[in-house]
Amino acid sequence: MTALFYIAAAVAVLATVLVITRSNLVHALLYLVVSLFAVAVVFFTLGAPFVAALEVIVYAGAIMMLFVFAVMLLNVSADSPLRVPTSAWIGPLVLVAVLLAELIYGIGLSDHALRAVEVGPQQVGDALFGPYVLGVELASMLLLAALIGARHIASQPESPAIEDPRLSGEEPDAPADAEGAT
Amino acid sequence: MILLWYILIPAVAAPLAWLLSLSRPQAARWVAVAGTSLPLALVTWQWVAQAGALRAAFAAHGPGVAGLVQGTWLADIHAAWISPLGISFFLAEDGLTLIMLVLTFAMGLLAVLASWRGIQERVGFFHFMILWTTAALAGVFLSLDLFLFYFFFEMMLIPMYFVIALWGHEKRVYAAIKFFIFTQASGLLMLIAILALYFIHGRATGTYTFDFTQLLGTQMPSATAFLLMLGFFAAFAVKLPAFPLHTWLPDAHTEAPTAGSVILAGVLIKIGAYGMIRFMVPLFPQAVYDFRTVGMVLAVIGIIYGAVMAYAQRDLKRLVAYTSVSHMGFVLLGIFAWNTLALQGVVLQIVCHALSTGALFILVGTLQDRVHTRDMTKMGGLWAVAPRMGGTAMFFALASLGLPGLGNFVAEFLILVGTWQVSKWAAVLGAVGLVFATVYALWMMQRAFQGEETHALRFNDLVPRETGMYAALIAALVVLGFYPQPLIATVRQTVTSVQQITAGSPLSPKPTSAVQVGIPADRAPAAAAVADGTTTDGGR
Amino acid sequence: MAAVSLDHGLILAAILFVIGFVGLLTRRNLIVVLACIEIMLNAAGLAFVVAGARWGRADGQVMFLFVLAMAAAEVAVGLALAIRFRQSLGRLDVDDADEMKG
Amino acid sequence: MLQLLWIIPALPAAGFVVLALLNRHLGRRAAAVIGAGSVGLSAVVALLVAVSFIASPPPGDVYRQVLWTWFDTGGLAPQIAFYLDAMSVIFVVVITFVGFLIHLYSTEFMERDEGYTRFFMYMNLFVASMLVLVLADNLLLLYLGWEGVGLCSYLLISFWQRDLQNVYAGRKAFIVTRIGDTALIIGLFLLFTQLHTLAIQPLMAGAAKEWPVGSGFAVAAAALLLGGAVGKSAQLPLQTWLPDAMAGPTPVSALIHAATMVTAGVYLIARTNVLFTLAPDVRLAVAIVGTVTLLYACFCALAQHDIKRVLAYSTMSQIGYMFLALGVAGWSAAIFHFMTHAFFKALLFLAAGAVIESLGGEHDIFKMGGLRRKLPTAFWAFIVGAASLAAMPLVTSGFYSKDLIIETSLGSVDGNAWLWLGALVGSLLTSIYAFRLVFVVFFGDQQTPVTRRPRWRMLLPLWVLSALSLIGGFVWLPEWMGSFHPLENFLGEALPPLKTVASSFAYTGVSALLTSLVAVVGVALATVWLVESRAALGDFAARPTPHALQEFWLNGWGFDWLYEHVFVIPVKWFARVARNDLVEPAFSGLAWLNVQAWRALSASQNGVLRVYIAVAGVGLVVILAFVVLR
Repeated sequence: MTALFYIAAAVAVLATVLVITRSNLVHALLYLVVSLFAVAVVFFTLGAPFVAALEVIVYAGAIMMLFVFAVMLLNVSADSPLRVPTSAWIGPLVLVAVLLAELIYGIGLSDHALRAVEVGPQQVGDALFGPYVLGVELASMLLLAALIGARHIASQPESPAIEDPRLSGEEPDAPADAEGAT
Repeated sequence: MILLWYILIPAVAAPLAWLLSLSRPQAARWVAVAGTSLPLALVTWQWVAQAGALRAAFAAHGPGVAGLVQGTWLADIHAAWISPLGISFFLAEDGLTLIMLVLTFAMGLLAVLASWRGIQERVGFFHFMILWTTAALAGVFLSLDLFLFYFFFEMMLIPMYFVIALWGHEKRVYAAIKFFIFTQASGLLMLIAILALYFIHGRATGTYTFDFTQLLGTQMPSATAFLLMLGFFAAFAVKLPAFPLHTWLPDAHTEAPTAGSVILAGVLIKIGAYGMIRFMVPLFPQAVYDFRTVGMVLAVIGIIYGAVMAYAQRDLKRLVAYTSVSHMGFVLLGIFAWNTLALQGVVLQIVCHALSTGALFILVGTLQDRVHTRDMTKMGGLWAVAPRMGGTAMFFALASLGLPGLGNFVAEFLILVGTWQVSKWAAVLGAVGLVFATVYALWMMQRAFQGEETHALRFNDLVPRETGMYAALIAALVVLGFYPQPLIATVRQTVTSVQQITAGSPLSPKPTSAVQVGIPADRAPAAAAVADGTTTDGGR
Repeated sequence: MAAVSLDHGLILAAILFVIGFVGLLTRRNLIVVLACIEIMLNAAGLAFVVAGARWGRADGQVMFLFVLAMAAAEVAVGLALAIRFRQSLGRLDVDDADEMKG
Repeated sequence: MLQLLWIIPALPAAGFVVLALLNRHLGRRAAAVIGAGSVGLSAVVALLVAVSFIASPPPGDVYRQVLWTWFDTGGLAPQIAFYLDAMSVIFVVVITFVGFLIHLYSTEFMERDEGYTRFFMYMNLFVASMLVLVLADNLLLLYLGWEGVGLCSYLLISFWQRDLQNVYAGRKAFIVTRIGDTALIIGLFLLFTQLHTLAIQPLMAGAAKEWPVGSGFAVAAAALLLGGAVGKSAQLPLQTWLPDAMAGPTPVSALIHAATMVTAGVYLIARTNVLFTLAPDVRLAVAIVGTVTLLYACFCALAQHDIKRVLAYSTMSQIGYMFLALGVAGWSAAIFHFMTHAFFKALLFLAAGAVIESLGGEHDIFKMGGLRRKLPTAFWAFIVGAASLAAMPLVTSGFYSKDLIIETSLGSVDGNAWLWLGALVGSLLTSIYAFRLVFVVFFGDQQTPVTRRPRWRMLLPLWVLSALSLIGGFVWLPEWMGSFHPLENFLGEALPPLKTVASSFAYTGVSALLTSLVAVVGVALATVWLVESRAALGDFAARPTPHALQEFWLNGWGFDWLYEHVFVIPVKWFARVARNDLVEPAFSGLAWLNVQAWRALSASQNGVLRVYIAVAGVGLVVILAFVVLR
């Protein structure tokens, strides 16, 4: 079981690294999905099967689908890859390395408990509708607000910029770039 | 109950003046006159009626702290306001407050009369501001609850800002903002000091209160006491323009309209002196003693620097403003000398300075209305054009240089004698300041009124209204010059009781020599006993 | 089942968070930025779950649920904004949105 | 009759108030009547009081009248009270009598001047202040009179205020005397703090009781009082204002800068003589100041062109004599010289005024000349005045008072030969410049025509003062002329008697002969130089060194230049430099800093989202570091 945890952890880390390094957007998203599945497995190994399932269904299933739809809708792949010169990576990497070191040092201070206790969906259900019932209501309101908000923002009248060049019959590459460049 | 009227009458008159002016603009002036002269009459009546009580209070109780603490006030109101925080609506009046109230309402009335022709646009709103300032000033002088004091201290700032910003002269907005920031910033320092005092006292004695009489003598380490004293000193030193913090005064006075300058010079800058005498020194006697040398240095610099700067100015109103810096230098000197002579001199100087500088500002203001300039280089030889105005200007210039026979001289003499007993060099430099005072006063007369008529200015001489005002001020100054005893008797009780409070600290040496504190010899020992018994020394 | 040391779980969460943060700092494409935010949120959720597992209580997982809900709402609005972004600015480059400077 | 004492100062004060209030509505005649009348009445009352004081002296030869308590606080309780003793009787009578004569004179002298009422208003205020000064029972009230006369001297010097030169002269006079007054007021602080009172008599008693001779406090107090006296009486080093004070109308110069105000310093020292006896070296300083000033003034007087400036320097030197007398403890001698000096110096000034008026305002003596026959009264008045000034033996009052001082300067216990010699040389030079003035103005050929002839109101005072200048001295005859000296006995009631060294050379016949001879020699020299061989004198003066010397003496030995550069220019420079407030940059600098900070911070908002997130990251790192590593 611990071996499974480490494998899944490695996969998750690798996948996440690939997400942020791929220039092709769709590949990045798909690597993200892989990473989410790996995390789901980690949840499982940590004795939280309900959450693992949720991770797969909601996170990988729903949210990633949103991303993919957005990608398709926005016709993003045609854009010129927005590369950042490698020199720009050094600053953030240093910052992040320091941050990671601090986190790990912080974690090192904790009491190193060994046993992970299995927490099944039964307990989670009791907790959800026990003390946290208010939280659930709030979450639902949040989702509703997001739903209406997203629908309202996204449904603004068509503006010419989004016209798909290919439909208007011109040469696909030239205008996109020209368009992209403005 | 009468104390409430002092604040309410101008406060009520203010909106009334504004409303009435919507229909008939000139009505606002009469409401303003009523709003200031009514309380003036009230306080004068109280002064006359209570004069006996004042003498009795002094004779019977002696100047013991009891005088201040146990309410042998002339009148006082003690009502709960925000009791959970220990804030009470505590107004009280003794000799010093009475004089300040008379001054406030007199100057208010003078300001309204002086701007009879001067202010033409938005008359109602203007008088609303003037009356609001008067009400706030009355509040400041009456309140003995530190929170209430701070409340009125800030409340008086806003109308003054508008008076300067809306009806001022060329650089009025700059001057108004500068005045506001200076006073507000230093006021906040005082607020911090008040709150710190409030908590220290609360933690020490368990009762959290802003009541000044209870905050008196709170024990605290001397370093903290020094800091708190500095907080208070900052606010009052800006208000009373002490040397380094005075730069707002010339701008504010020059750009303010005549009425604004009169109230500013007449009463607003006196809050600094009043605050020091009433709150700062009694609360932190030991800290003030440590700070005394620095304070006196600032005062002396203020005197001489103010005088030389006055001499350097080309703008007539700015010259008069700098004279205020010089005169207030004397006041600061007297406060730090902290003995009976000096304090009596300070109170007398406050009154006489208000009268003489108020008159000078009215004169300069009305001259500007006639000649449309304040620049002395464009004046010259105006005596020939307006001899009566020249004569009046000469009189008040002589008053401001401390000519004996007028109130200012008696005040400055008392201050310098009092200071001499504390530090000789300060008194000597103060006396030298008198020479510089002569320089700027005569310089002003020469540049503006004497000499050849270079600019062929034609304007009418004083109108009866103005002559009446000046005559009243001249009479007051001459009476104060030859017989200031009524004023001295009124304030004697406060001066001695305030010194009683600080009797413990080295600031005012033990009243062994009755002469020192002015108590008749026979009661000196009793007073000393009172001093030892009740007052715990603040911040030894 | 429970031999996994929880510290490692937390370390994993930290690593994922950090990677997400790097992505946020370096990528200029809005979609990738949103994705990186998702990664960081997921890492935070992981930490919650690990904590829940440590004490054997469900609170961890409940918190994860809330994180999830919040993430979903955030993505929905984020992507809607992305669409508007694309419409008004033509490109999905984050650096274009700098009218609020100065 | 003594109860009328307070009326003496009250009358001129009332005159001032009436003239001030009714300024616009009074005609010339009414103003003259009120102005001169009030002083005249005051003179009459003064005479009555004096007669009653002499005839039936009050107990202890002192009469004290308290009007009211000025104020009472902290142990200081000065009273508005008048103190009349022998000395103040003399002063009051002289001031009011000479004052009245000068007021009468100025009713005609100022006739064509448009500020007529204003002139008499200031003159009345002056007489009132001077009377308060000499009658004050309390040093603070004395200071009130002291500053009052200083003020009136300023107002009257700059009376013709259209001409800025006069206004400048007035300002200079007031400021220089004010410097002296500062020393005086510091003296008051010291005296009150040490002796807890300012009333003069208790103060003197207290000082005598508590301070041993030569004690630090006595020396300091005496020195400060001397500072005040030097300022007001235009002695070195505060003498520069007197010559410029001649810018005022001539009656003003006669009253203020000859007869009364400049002798205020003498009165102060005489009144507080106890302090000076307690501080012998300060008294010696008084003598030295007196002697040096009298010599300085004599030399300056020799070189002046303006008729009034000659008389101004002459006044300065005569007051030097009075200071010399005070310095050698000859208190009564100084008062005697004050009296005679008041008569003949007022006479000289009024005569000069008549000359100037009749020549249409001409001041330069070298443009006058040959007025002997044209202005006989003025001529004879001048002769009497000059003779009295030069102390012509036996005939003039100046002889009796000045020679008494010369004699005392050697004969007194505290006198010394140097002082005596200085006084003698001074006497010689005095007679030279006195008669130089007479010969230049009245002899030789006439250059400016006489346009106006003085009428009776100007001539009467000249006659009266001439008479007084001649007979005024007979109240105190020297020893060798018989022992008739009622004035000395009268003054003896108020002032300590003079202690003399019987065997001193001063009291031998030879020295008396010498002093009177010196005066005559002076006149002879003057006649030789200025009448016979005037041309020879002219070319002698043209040679470089004497010309330079004359120039040097003309502008008062360069004191004006010195004070200008040491005091006036630095203050003016500082005023120009600090015109808009040295402290201002501190606060406007604060505002500037504020603006720079704003500019820097706004630059950090560069619009790049990733920068903002990076900054947030750095913040996170810092906080974590703080939390984790603590």
